[in-house]
Amino acid sequence: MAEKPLAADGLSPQQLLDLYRKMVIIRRADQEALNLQRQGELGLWGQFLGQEATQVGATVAMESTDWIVPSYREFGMAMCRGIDPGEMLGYFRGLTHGPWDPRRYRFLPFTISVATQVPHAVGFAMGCRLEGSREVVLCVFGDGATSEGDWHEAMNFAGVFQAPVVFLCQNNQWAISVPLRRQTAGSIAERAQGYGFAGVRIDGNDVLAVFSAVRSAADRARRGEGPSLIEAVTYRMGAHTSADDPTRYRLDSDLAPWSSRDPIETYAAWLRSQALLDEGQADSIDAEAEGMAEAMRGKLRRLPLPSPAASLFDRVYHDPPASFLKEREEFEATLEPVE
Amino acid sequence: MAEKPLAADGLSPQQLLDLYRKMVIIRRADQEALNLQRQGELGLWGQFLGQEATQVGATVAMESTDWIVPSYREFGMAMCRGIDPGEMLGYFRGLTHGPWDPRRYRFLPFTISVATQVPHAVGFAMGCRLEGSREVVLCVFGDGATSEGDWHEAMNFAGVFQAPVVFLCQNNQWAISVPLRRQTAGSIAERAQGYGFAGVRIDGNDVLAVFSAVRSAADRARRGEGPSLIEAVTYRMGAHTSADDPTRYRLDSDLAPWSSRDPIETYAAWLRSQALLDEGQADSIDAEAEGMAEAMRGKLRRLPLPSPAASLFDRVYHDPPASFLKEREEFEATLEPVE
Amino acid sequence: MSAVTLGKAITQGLRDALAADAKVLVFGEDVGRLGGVFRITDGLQRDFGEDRVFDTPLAESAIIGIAVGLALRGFRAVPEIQFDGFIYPAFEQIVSHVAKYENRSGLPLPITIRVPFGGNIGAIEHHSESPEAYFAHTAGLKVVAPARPSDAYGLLRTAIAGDDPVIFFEPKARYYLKEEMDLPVPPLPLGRARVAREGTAVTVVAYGPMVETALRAAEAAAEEGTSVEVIDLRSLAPLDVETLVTSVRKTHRAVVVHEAPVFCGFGAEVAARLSHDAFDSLEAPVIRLGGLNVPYPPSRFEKLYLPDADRILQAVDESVAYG
Amino acid sequence: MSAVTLGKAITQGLRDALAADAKVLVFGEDVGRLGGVFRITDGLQRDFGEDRVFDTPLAESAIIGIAVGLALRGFRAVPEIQFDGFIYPAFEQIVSHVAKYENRSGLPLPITIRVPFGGNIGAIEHHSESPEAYFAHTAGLKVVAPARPSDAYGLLRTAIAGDDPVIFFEPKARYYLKEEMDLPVPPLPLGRARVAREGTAVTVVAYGPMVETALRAAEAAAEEGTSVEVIDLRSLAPLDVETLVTSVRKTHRAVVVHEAPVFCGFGAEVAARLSHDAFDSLEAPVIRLGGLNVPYPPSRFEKLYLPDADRILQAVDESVAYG
Ligand SMILES: Cc1ncc(C[n+]2csc(CCOP(=O)(O)OP(=O)(O)O)c2C)c(N)n1
Ligand SMILES: Cc1ncc(C[n+]2csc(CCOP(=O)(O)OP(=O)(O)O)c2C)c(N)n1
Ligand SMILES: [Mg+2]
Ligand SMILES: [Mg+2]
Repeated sequence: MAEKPLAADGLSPQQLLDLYRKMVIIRRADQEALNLQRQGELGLWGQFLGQEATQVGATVAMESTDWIVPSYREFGMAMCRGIDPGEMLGYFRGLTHGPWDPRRYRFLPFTISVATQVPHAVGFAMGCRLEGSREVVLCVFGDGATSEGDWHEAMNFAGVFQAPVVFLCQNNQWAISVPLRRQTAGSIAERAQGYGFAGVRIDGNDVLAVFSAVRSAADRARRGEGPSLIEAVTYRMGAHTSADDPTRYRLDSDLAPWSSRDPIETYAAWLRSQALLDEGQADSIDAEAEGMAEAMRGKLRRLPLPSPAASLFDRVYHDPPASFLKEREEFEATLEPVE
Repeated sequence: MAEKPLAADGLSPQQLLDLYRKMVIIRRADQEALNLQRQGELGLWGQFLGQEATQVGATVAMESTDWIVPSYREFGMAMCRGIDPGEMLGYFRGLTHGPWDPRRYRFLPFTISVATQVPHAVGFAMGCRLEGSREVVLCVFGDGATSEGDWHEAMNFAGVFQAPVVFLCQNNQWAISVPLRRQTAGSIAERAQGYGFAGVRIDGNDVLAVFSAVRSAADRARRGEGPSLIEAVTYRMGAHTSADDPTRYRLDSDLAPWSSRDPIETYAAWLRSQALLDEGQADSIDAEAEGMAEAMRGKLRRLPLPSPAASLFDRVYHDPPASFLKEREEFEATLEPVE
Repeated sequence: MSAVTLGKAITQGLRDALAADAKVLVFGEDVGRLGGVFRITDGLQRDFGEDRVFDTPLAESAIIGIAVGLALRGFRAVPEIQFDGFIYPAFEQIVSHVAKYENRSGLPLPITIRVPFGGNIGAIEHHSESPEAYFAHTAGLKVVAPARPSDAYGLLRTAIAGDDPVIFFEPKARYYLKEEMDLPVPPLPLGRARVAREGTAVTVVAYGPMVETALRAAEAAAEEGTSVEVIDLRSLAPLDVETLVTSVRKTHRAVVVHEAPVFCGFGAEVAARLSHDAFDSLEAPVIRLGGLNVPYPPSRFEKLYLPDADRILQAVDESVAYG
Repeated sequence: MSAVTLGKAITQGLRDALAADAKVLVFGEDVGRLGGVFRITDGLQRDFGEDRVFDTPLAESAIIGIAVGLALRGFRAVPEIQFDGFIYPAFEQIVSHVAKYENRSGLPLPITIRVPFGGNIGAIEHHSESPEAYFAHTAGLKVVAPARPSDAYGLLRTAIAGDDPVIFFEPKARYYLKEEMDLPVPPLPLGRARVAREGTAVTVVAYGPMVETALRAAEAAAEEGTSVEVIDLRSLAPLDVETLVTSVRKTHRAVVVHEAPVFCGFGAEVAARLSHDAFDSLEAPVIRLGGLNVPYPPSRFEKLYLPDADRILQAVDESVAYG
C-alpha cells in the first residue's frame, strides 16, 4: 500500500492523519455500541466493522454543503458529519425514528427498507440541479440493495435527468446470510454503463482510494456531468446485526483473508511508513476515541424518554386534522386518567 | 438487404416464404382490428404496425414446446402460435380477461401492467430448469418496460438462477408519448452485461435477423447456458392505442425514415430478389390474409356474451369459499329476480 | 359564471398552483408533451417549461420516490399516477416513506399524488380500480376524492399548498361532469364533508364518482316520495364524522356506497363508525354497497359489478322498510 | 402429546408439505442456509436440497413474481416475506397478479405467501406492521392469521395443498407460544373461526397475536365476574360471519381487536358486518380496538400504541355498562 502518492496528493499530512483518526473513532463507537447492545441498552446494533475506510473516505470526500442519503449501516458517516453518536443511539434504543435534524447535518434519516432511499437521493439531486445549486448528493447502499427494483429505477432516472448524485455501494459481500454470488448476477460496477454513466470498482478498504474515487465523482457531478456509481469492495467483519448469528452461514476461513486487510491497520502502516503517524499521535487518537466512547455511553444512558404523546403524534402531520388532535387528546387522557 | 445468406441458411425456401406469409397475415389482422375498433366493435386496440418482423421472427424461432410470456402488443405472436384472432379480440371487446387457454398454446395471458410479466417468465423458466425440461421461455416487453423495477429484479434473478429464458425487448422507441431518450439512460442491450449475460441490439425490422438472434439465444438457454437479452430496434408506426393521438407529440418527419424501412416490404423485396416469392404467391397470401380478416370479423361479431355470473365469479378461486358461493347466488338472484 | 368540467377544474387548479408557487413541480408518465392521457396537464409544460412540468420514465416507484426527494429538497411535488391500477408498484414508497417520512425526519413533505380512479369507462384490466381503502388505512396520509369541479379545484389547491402528503383521487368517469362556477374558487379545507342534497328519510354516503349516482338515486327516490339525504365525503382521511352523525341523527338510516369491493372497503369504516357513534339513533342497519368481491371484471360486465342508481334505490327502500 | 411452539409447528408444517409433494418449493431471503431470520425454515434446505429450499436475491417483487411463474409451471410456491414491512415492494405483484391471475388464466395458482407480522418485539421501523387489511380488501386472495400452534400447522397444510393463493400471516411475537399436541394434526379448512373461550356477556373478536391477549383479558374479566367469549377468527378472508353472529346473538355485545390502526382496519369489516347482521341483537355498539392512527412508533412506545389486556378489559366494561 506504500505506492499511493497520487491519491494522497491533494491531501495535507493533517488531512491524511485525520482520515486515520476518524476511522479509529468510528470503530471505537461501533465496538461500544455493540457492548451497549449486549448490555441491553440498545434493542439492536448493526456493526460496520471493516467498513471504516469506505465510510470515512467517502464522507470526507464530499463538501460540507453536499448531502448524504444513507442506508442504516452508515453510523460512521453520520459521525463524520458531526452528528452526536450518543443521540444517534436513541434510534437503536427505540426512542425515536429520527434522532437528528436532517437539514442541519445535510444527512437524511437512516433508511431500513433496503434500496428505497435511492430514488429519494435522485429526487433530491434533481432538485439541486433544478435550483442551479452546486450541491451534490452522495447516496449509500449495500450490495444487496442493488437487487431491488427501486435501485434500478433510480439509476435510470439519475441517468435520464443527469442528476448530480454519486452512488456508493458498500459491497460488504453479504446481505444477511446471502453471499454476493447468490445475490448479484454480473457485476455491480459494470451496471453503470447500462445507464450511460461511469461505474468503478475500487478497494473499499483503502481509505485513499475511496476518497479519490468519491471526490472525482462528486466533482464530475458538480460540473454537471451527471451521476457515477462506485462499488467499494469491502467486507462485513461482524454479524449482520446483533440479532444475527453468522456462524450459521459463514466459515471462519471466509473471514481470514479479510482480517489481514483491515482498513485501519493497513492505513496506519502506510502512514507510519510515510512518517505521518507516530506513537504519540496514535495514543492520543486512541485516547480521544476512548473519551468519545465514554461520552457516547453517558449520553445514551442519559437520553430522556420523550413524552409519549409527542413521540406518537407530533411528527405525523404538519397540519394535523382536528380529528387527529382529538385522538391525541384521548390518548393523553388514557395516560393520566382524570379522577 | 440482399446479403443475408447466413441468417437464412438454416431455413428452407418454404420457411422463408412462411415468414413473409405470417407477417402479411398479422398485419392484416392488425388493420382489421383497428377498423373494428373504429366501428365500435372493440373498446380499445393497440396496433403493432411496423413490428411484424420482430413478432414473427421471434415466435418462429422458438420451438413449439417453448413458452411465450407476452406484454399486450403481441397479438401477432399469439396468432403465430395458432390462437384464433377472432376469439382473442374478445379481450379488446371487454368480454373476457383471458380468451385462450395458456397451457394449450404455451402462451401466457396478455399483461397490461408494464414489466410485471418479466418475473413471471423467469419463475416459469426456473421451473423448467428445476424439472430438467428442455423447454425455454421467451419473454417479451417494450422499451418502456425496461424502466420498471420488476424488469431489473427479473434480469438479476435470471442471471443468478441461470434461468432458460430469452428476453426480447421490442424497442419501438416510444412508450406512449415518451421517446426512448427520455425513457432510457444508456442502452438496453448493454444492460445485459451488468447481469452477466449476453445482450445484443439487432434490427427488429429484419425478420431474419430477429429469427437468428432469438434462435441462437434459445439454443444457448436450452443448452443450460442461461439467459440472453435481445433488443430488437423497430418502430411503432401507429398510435400507442386507439385511445392515443400521436400527433400531439410526434412529427410526421419522425416517422418518415421508418416508413422506408417497412419490415414486410423490405423482406418481400429480398425474397423476390432470391426468386423465393412471385406475384402469384403474393396474391394468394393476400387472399389468405383477406380470408383471415373476414373470418376474424365474423368470429368477433358472433362471440357470445358469456354468462355474467360465470364471468364474474367462476374464475376467481379454484376452491371457492362458501361465503363466496353465496355471494354468487345473491348476484344471480339480482339478475333474475324470483317472483 | 360558466360551465366548467371536473377535468378542466383540475387543470386550472394545477395551473394556478404552478403560477402561485415556483416550487410546485408536476411530473409523471406522459404529463408533459402529451398533456396526460386524460389531458389534465394539457398546456402546462408549454406554459411553465420542461423543468417544472416533465415526463418521467415508466416507473411508478421512482416517480413517488423522487417526489419524496424533491419534497425534502423544498419542492412541492405533484406527481401523477396514470391510472389507479398502476399505483401498486409505488405502494412501498407511499406506505413506508410518503406516509412516514415526516414522522422520521420532522420535515414537511408536500406531495400531492394525483390518481385518476374508478371504473365505468369501458377500459381493459387495471384501468378501473378503486384503491382508496389501502391509503385511508395508512396512517400519515391524507386521502381526498372530490366529486364535483369546484371541490376538485378547492381541494387540489389546499393539498398542493399544504405541507402533508395527500393522495388525490380523481373520479375519471366524471372528468366531463360540469358545474356552473367562476374559477378560482377559494381553497377548501380537507376533512369536511358536504351535504350534497338534503333529505329526511335515509342518508346515503358517497364520494368521488358515486356521488353523482347517489344524487340520481335520490332524485328518483324523491319521485317515489322518499326523501334521501346525500353526503359527499370529499375527504376520506381525515373523515368528517360529525357531518355523518348529524345526518344520521336526523334520518336514522344510512347507506354507504363506493365502487371498491365491499369487503374491508372504505364503507366498512363509515358503517362501523356510524353504527358506533350513532348507535342509538339508527333504526336500521347501515347498508354497504360496492363492487362485488371479485377482481374488476371485463368491461362488458362492469355495470353489473358496480353499484348504480337502482341498487342504491333498492338499498334505500330496504333501509326505509326495516324494522 | 408434547409442547410445541407456534414457530416449530410452522416449521413442521413446511417440512411435511415438502415431504408430501415434490412440487412444493420454499424460498425467500435467508430461508436457506440460515434457516430464516426467525429460524422457521431451519433445516429444510439441508433435508430437501437447494433446489427446493432456496435463498433468493433481495427483491420482494421478484420473489412474488417468480412465485407466480413457478405456480403457473405447476409448482406449489411457498415464498417467505422476511417481515411484514417488506411486503409492500411486492404489492403490485400480489394485487395485480397473485389475486387476479386465476381470473385471467383459468389456471390454479397455488401460492402461499408466509409473512411474520405484528409488533411487540421491540424492533426498529418496518418490522412490526400489521398489513392484513390491505390483503383482506383485495378480491381473489385468501388471508389467514393463526393464533395457536395447531391451527398454524393445520391452516398452513391446507393453504399449501390448495390451488388458490393465500397470504399466511404468522404472529411473530407468538412464535414461542406453546400448545400440547401431537403433530401432525389434520389440515384445517380455511374460513372457520373458533370459539377460543366460551362466555356470555361480551364477545371479543381477535386474530393472530391478539388472541392470546384477548384470552388473558377474558381471564381477568372472569375474575371480576364478567363472562367473555373470545373468538379467534383464524381466517380473515373468507370471514366466518356465522360464528361471529351466533356468538353475538348470545352475548349481545362485541369488541373487536387487532394491532393495525383502527381506521379502515379489519375491525371495521367485523364491526360493520356485526352491526348489520346482528343489528337486532346488539345491545351496545361494537367497539373497535387497535393500534393508534399513527405510524408504528419507536419500540419504547409500542406498548402504548398497541392494544393490551387492560384496554380490552376497559372496552369489555364499557360494552357491558352500555345502555
Ligand atoms: C425491502 C427490505 N427487504 C428486506 C429487508 C431485511 N433486510 C435488512 S438488511 C438486509 C440485507 C441488506 O444487505 P445489503 O444491502 O448488502 O446491506 P448490508 O446489510 O450488507 O449493509 C435485509 C434482507 C429490508 N430491510 N428491507
Ligand atoms: C405499471 C404500468 N404503468 C403505466 C401503464 C400505462 N401504460 C400502458 S402502455 C405504456 C407504455 C409502454 O411502453 P413500452 O413498454 O415501450 O411498450 P409499447 O406500448 O411501446 O409496446 C404505459 C405507460 C401501465 N400499463 N402499467
Ligand atoms: Mg451487504
Ligand atoms: Mg415502446
